[in-house]
Amino acid sequence: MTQQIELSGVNKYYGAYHALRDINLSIPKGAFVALVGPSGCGKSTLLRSLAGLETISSGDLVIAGERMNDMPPRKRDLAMVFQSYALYPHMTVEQNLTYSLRIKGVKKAEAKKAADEVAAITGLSDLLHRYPRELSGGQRQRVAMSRAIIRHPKAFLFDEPLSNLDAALRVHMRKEIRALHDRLGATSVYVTHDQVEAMTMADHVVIMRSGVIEQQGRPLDLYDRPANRFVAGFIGSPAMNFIPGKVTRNGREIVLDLPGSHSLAIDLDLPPDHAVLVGIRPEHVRIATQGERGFDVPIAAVEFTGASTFVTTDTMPEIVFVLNERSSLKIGETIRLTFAPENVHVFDAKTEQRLGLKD
Amino acid sequence: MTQQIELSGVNKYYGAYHALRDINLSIPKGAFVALVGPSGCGKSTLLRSLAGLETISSGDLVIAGERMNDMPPRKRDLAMVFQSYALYPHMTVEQNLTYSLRIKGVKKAEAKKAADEVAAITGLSDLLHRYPRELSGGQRQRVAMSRAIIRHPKAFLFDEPLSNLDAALRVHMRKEIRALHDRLGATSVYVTHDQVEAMTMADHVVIMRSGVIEQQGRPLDLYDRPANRFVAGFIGSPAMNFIPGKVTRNGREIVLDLPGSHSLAIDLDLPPDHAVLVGIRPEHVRIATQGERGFDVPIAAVEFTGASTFVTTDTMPEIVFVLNERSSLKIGETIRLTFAPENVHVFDAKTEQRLGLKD
Amino acid sequence: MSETARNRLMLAIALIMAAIYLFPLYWMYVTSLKSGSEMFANPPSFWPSSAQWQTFAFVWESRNMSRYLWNSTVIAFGSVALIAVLGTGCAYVLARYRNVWVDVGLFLILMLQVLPASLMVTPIFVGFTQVGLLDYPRLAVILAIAAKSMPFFMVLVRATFMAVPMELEEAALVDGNSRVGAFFNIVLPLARNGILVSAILIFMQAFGEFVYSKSMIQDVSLQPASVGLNSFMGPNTSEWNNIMAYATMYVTPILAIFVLLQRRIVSGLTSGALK
Amino acid sequence: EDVKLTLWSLDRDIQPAPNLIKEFNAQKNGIQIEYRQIQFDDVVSEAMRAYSTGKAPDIIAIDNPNHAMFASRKAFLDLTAMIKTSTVIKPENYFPGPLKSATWGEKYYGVPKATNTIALYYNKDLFKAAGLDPNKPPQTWDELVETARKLNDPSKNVYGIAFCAKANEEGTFQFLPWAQMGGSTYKTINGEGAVRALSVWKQLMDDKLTSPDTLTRSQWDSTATFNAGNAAMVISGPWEIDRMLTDAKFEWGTALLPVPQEGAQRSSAMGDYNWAIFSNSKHPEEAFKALEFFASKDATMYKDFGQLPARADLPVPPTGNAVKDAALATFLEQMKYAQPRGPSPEWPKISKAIQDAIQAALTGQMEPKAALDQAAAKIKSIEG
Amino acid sequence: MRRIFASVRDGRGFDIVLVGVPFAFLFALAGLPLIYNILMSFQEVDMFSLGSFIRPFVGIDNYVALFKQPETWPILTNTLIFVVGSIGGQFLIGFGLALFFWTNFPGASWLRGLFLVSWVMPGLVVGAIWNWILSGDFGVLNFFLRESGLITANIFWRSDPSFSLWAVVIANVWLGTSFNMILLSVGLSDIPGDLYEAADMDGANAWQRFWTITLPMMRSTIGAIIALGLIFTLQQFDLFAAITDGGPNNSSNVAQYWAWDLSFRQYDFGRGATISVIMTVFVMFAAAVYVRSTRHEVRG
Ligand SMILES: Nc1ncnc2c1ncn2[C@@H]1O[C@H](COP(=O)(O)OP(=O)(O)OP(=O)(O)O)[C@@H](O)[C@H]1O
Ligand SMILES: Nc1ncnc2c1ncn2[C@@H]1O[C@H](COP(=O)(O)OP(=O)(O)OP(=O)(O)O)[C@@H](O)[C@H]1O
Ligand SMILES: [Mg+2]
Ligand SMILES: [Mg+2]
Repeated sequence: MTQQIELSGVNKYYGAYHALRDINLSIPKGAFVALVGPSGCGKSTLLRSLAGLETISSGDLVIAGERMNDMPPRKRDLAMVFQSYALYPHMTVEQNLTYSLRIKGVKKAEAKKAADEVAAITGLSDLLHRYPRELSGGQRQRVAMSRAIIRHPKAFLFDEPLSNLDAALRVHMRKEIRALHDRLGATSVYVTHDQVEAMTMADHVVIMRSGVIEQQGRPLDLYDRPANRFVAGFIGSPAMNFIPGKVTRNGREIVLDLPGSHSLAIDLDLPPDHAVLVGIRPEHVRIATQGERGFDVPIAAVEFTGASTFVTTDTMPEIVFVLNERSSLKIGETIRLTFAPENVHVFDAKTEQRLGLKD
Repeated sequence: MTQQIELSGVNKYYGAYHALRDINLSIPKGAFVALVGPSGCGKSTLLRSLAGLETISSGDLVIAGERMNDMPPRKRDLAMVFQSYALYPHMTVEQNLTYSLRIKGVKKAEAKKAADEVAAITGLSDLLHRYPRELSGGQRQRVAMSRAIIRHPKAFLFDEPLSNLDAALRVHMRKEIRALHDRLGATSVYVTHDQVEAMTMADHVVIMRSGVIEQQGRPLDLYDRPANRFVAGFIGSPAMNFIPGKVTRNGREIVLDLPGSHSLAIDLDLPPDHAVLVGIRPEHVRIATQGERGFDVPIAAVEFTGASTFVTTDTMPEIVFVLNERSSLKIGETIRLTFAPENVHVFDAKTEQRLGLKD
Repeated sequence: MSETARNRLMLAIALIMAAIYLFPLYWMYVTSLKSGSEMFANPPSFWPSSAQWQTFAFVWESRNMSRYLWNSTVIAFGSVALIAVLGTGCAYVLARYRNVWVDVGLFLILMLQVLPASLMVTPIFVGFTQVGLLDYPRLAVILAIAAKSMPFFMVLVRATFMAVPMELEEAALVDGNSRVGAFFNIVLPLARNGILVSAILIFMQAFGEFVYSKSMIQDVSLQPASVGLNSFMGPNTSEWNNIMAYATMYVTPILAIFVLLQRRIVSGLTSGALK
Repeated sequence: EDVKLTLWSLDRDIQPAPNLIKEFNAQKNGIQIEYRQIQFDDVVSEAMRAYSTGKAPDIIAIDNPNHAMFASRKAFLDLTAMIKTSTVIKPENYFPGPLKSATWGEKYYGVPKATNTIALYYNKDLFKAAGLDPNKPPQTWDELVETARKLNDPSKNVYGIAFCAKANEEGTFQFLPWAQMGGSTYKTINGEGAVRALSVWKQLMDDKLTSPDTLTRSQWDSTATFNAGNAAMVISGPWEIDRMLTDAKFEWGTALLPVPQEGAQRSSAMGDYNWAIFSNSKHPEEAFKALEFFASKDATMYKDFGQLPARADLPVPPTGNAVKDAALATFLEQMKYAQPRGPSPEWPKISKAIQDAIQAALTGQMEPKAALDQAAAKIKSIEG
Repeated sequence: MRRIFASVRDGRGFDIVLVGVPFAFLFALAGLPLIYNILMSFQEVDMFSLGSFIRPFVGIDNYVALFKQPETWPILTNTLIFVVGSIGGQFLIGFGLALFFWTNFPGASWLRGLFLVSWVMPGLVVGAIWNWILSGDFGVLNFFLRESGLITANIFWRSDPSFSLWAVVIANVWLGTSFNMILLSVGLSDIPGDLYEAADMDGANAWQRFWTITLPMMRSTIGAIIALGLIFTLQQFDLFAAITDGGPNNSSNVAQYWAWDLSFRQYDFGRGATISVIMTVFVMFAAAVYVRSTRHEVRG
């Protein structure tokens, strides 16, 4: 597969602020890449650099085999959904949607048809003649979204395009976007804070922190083998629990720093007394069955989301786990928790890098 | 408990558009109310009406026992997070935060201290001297959030305050907001599209559609006994599955309109041949065990979110269910699904209202 | 206080203020209708004893006003066109960037405006003579007015461009527009209020321009109305009623057009239209 | 192909220049004149600008005190030789004052176009009302002040007298005759007579016998207050006669300017324009022909345009209007004493010094003597 | 060639063309005359040398002579008073009116438009009308003041040295108010409404909103208006000519009128130019202040 977008050694400064640090990323043609990371990590900046709205301070940006560092945005043939929408306030929804088509010289009737189609997908059909200031937040976001998908560009850049939509609409839009992406064979870069979105839509997930790419790979790979504590904690909701521990003298077990002195057998080659962090995802923690080994913890909070229940323990560090039924646990009650050693992730306490077999 | 906010018969028109229709709502002092509903249903409008930013067209708005219809916003002592942030572009983050304090005449040093505290909570400490235009989307949202929580108002109005934040930060902010709410004993109205947010933070959830309140009540009540199909489908993610069915001749069973001709025993008093919609939540659908009754369906899609797997069937209507483990189901494979009759919600096919025992 | 009561009160206050402010205009109108030295009556008469409507027809005919007004219009449109074409783009660039060159540019622009027309006219006259521009006197005046008023236009229009979010232009670029296209389709329409108001102000200024026209246009048939007005306004004039009639016919149409236009400009499409 | 001449003047359509040009062009004698009207304030600056860029007209009408400035720099053509051979323009036919203004260094650089001067107008009705003899206007400065005091009636908004002390050429124009009657000239502007003249003005101001606006009002506007009955007397020129005839709703008369004391020498201002030909004119002969034509029309100038020709040899024919004729007679008499301002190429600056002195004294910021001393010093340094 | 064209369409070239052409134009038609004037202030100039650049060079003689004149300092002081008084009056009244009309009661936009008369009326006519209004004996202003009992004796606005400058200031304020008002109205309408909403929620009353939102958000407009107002005020000429002629005794004389008087009444072009150079210093100061103020502007 050819590489559609290729970034090598890209840096970007805002004045003195180093917003992108040595970014290397290659996105194959037709891929759907999700870009995730904490707020302010540089996702929008990266997207804007791809679009040509920010000039990158150093490094190379190659799109479809051509170096694009200085190419004006319109020649890059990308469609972008802006995080802040950037709707044209002096145009109606319909005009906003068809703007790019009109520039290209598409006929009026044809543009109108395209607008109607897209509006049907995004549920804006009744609003085509409104001005942006007469729309609700979610409606504006849908206009921004529609404006991008009405085009058939080389690549789509989405900057949190669904953040203001309700769950049902979001599920619907997710499907539509992915379908469109597949139909056009376009390349998409998709910034999102929604774990489910990232995991279900993307072929490839890129995790950033403070302008650096921390890890990238297929969604489940990141989920199952996070390269470091940050990635492990960032992917998955509720987040992974981290428990400090220490390798035993014999180097074959980890003693967890938790009441009840739980220990885990490990399969790693670690020196004795090495300090580690043990990560365990909430869904892998369960209440021990009668007589099973485990550690006894008091309960600090029980939250019902409807389908599942999040339970938080009153320990240091606190442990969160998920129950798939309505539970009758009470705050203050002490329960015994356990988890399977094969579900555990081990990180170096100092470097916070994953410890494990080479892969 | 005294009613802090009371709306009776409130209507709001934007020109000819009827944005709020006969809203009756009373919010007790100290309550945390989540306002949910599809995009464009009038949530922001309701919030803005409470704030006094929109004059309501008819009806009464009473806050703390006083009729407030014509009271200017600043006399209502409410803090609001705007969906569009509405940050002051000519002020630094710190000035944005301390604006309301300075207006009140709080001393400089004190205001600065307050800003530092809030910034620490929202993770803006390093950004206090930036201008809004130099912030990322999420950072701006956090400033908007901080600007509200720095005050100690009678009530908070939050308009999707966390939509642009990553999961970890969102969980953190959720806790902080709720803690603040409890500490101040304030009343909060919170618009959100995040199901988990609504379910876990709120004491009371209000569901709107097209300017009408469809149902309100405690979160789990809404989840467990949705008043109509709309509410049932709106609350819960993935959404509830709806299967058309018909009451049998004898009036004691419902035949589902699904291959495999599944039927459910019912406990309702319905005339024979009555058309119904049967709702079943994804987490209540499971793969039948060997030999169990059920209906056989082909699989259309399997999506892994990490912790769970969403499976969609290739039927009309399609059925979504959730597996709590990594599944090896393949697209096209046929499986047998089943669910317990006690988890089923029954709605009238025509009125879409819940059918059931009076409660 | 109810909404309507408040509106009525505001309107009343506005009318009083307008009455005070418009007094000179009113005075122009009544004087044009007065006769002889009623002007100097003491105490002043606020209403003409017998309105002399024929003054208007007389002045229109005898002063050949249609020709003068035509010349004024040509000069005003020419100047506005030139200024708008050159000034808008420049103002846009000066609003778009924030660096030391912009500072220098703004500084120079203001500095170039320092001299009053009465002092500028000599060097410009000398220069135009040398390049032969005085053979096209109206063009010469248009150029001179443009040089004089362009800085004014640029500074004002720049301020309106400052209110247009950069992001909208970016959106247009991503939508496949060139810089040129984005400028015309997005930035310009959004800054339209300020540009139009500034252009109208320029138009009015050019319509009344006097110093350059007087010196550079020697052929009466090409002179604008301001020079025509001046030509019967020497130090020893007693035809104040005629002069005011002239001025009335000169001013009223533009004022009317402006009132209509600005209504649409300043109150239309605004109130948080951006963002 | 006709010779084309250009001519600039401030005359409006009812004044001589454009009409004479029309007549001249109608002769079709191979010369066509193109006319451009220029405003009073702009004549000199336009002329200079045009001259220095080689765009000067052939003929110009120039205000007499500015004539020397151009003549002294040879911007105007020396007409002495042409006048000598001319049958139409003869120096001896002109009043000496106007002729002098067109002369520089014993040579003629122009021809007087018209002339005027100032005298006293007074309101006979008000005289009667105040118990004064309407046929005995004041003769001396003291009488003038006394009469003004008697006529002054603030309760009826009537000032004793109106004149012009504005800080421009008009102020000088009105003041200089007073100074000259007192025995001073512009070169000795701080002479005793001039100081006394200024003291009289100051007294009129201080005693509110004249409107304070005298300081900023033009002669024309001052006279308007006389016409409206708000001033009992006014000092102004013959250009006012026609307006007064229509505007003044009372009986009025004219008198020679009062003198410092009985028997003192008379003097008067001398206004109006001279014709001149620019030295870089390509058609000096033809231009002079035009001037000859204009001079030939001097005889009917008053009748046609209400301006006085600067000619001693041409009687101004009676108009048939007794009031007008009486006024005219006064001005013709006054004309005999008219003296030009200057001539000096630096006249504008000299004039400015005099205006400054007048204003400083009348606003009370300097004593008349000190103000005039300062002006004299300035004039000395200007004349070098 | 193609590259240049592409750059003009899409890149820096676009900016450079947009700025370059007007600046070249301005340099030729406004810059050169300015230089001509500056040059003239160091030369001896008379009517014969107006047309050439090469003239006897006299160094700073013109400046020395100018500052020896007793009226120089008073006139410069007058200029300052005139500028500050006029701009202060125009701006405050203009802003007041703009805010007033901004409340948008029915009829507001019509009336606001009418206020532009002062901009449309020819300077000559405006001067003449103010001349009458301000005249001492039969002026309308005195008439009104007398009728309303504010004064007992007429004020000789034009001829009393202690009022004459203010007479012109009054007329000039009238003249400039509409310009201020209309442009401030445009500026006001560009402020996003949600900022006021946010401030309102934050408890700011109308007065506080004005100081904390309106004023700072209008910075670029206000900066532009004041800078231009200063320049207009420094060029105001018709009113002086029509109302006081700079008198009496220079009490209402200001630099620009004086420069004109020296150049075109006394034909001392060198000294006239010298004054205009001194005025340039005024403007330079103002321009520097303006440019500095643009640093705090907010881009939408
Ligand atoms: N100025 C206006 N003119 C006309 N219609 C408007 C105006 N403002 C809002 N609306 C309409 O009113 C309805 C309610 O808007 P509101 O902003 O309250 O929605 P919302 O529930 O907050 O939606 P979202 O979740 O998308 O923010 C929407 O359909 C919107 O299009
Ligand atoms: N103009 C600017 N000047 C200085 N810093 C800036 C500027 N623009 C952005 N930044 C900083 O650069 C960093 C990256 O910003 P960016 O918008 O790319 O974040 P993001 O990953 O999109 O975050 P979010 O999820 O909150 O939108 C942020 O820390 C932001 O504060
Ligand atoms: Mg972002
Ligand atoms: Mg909303």
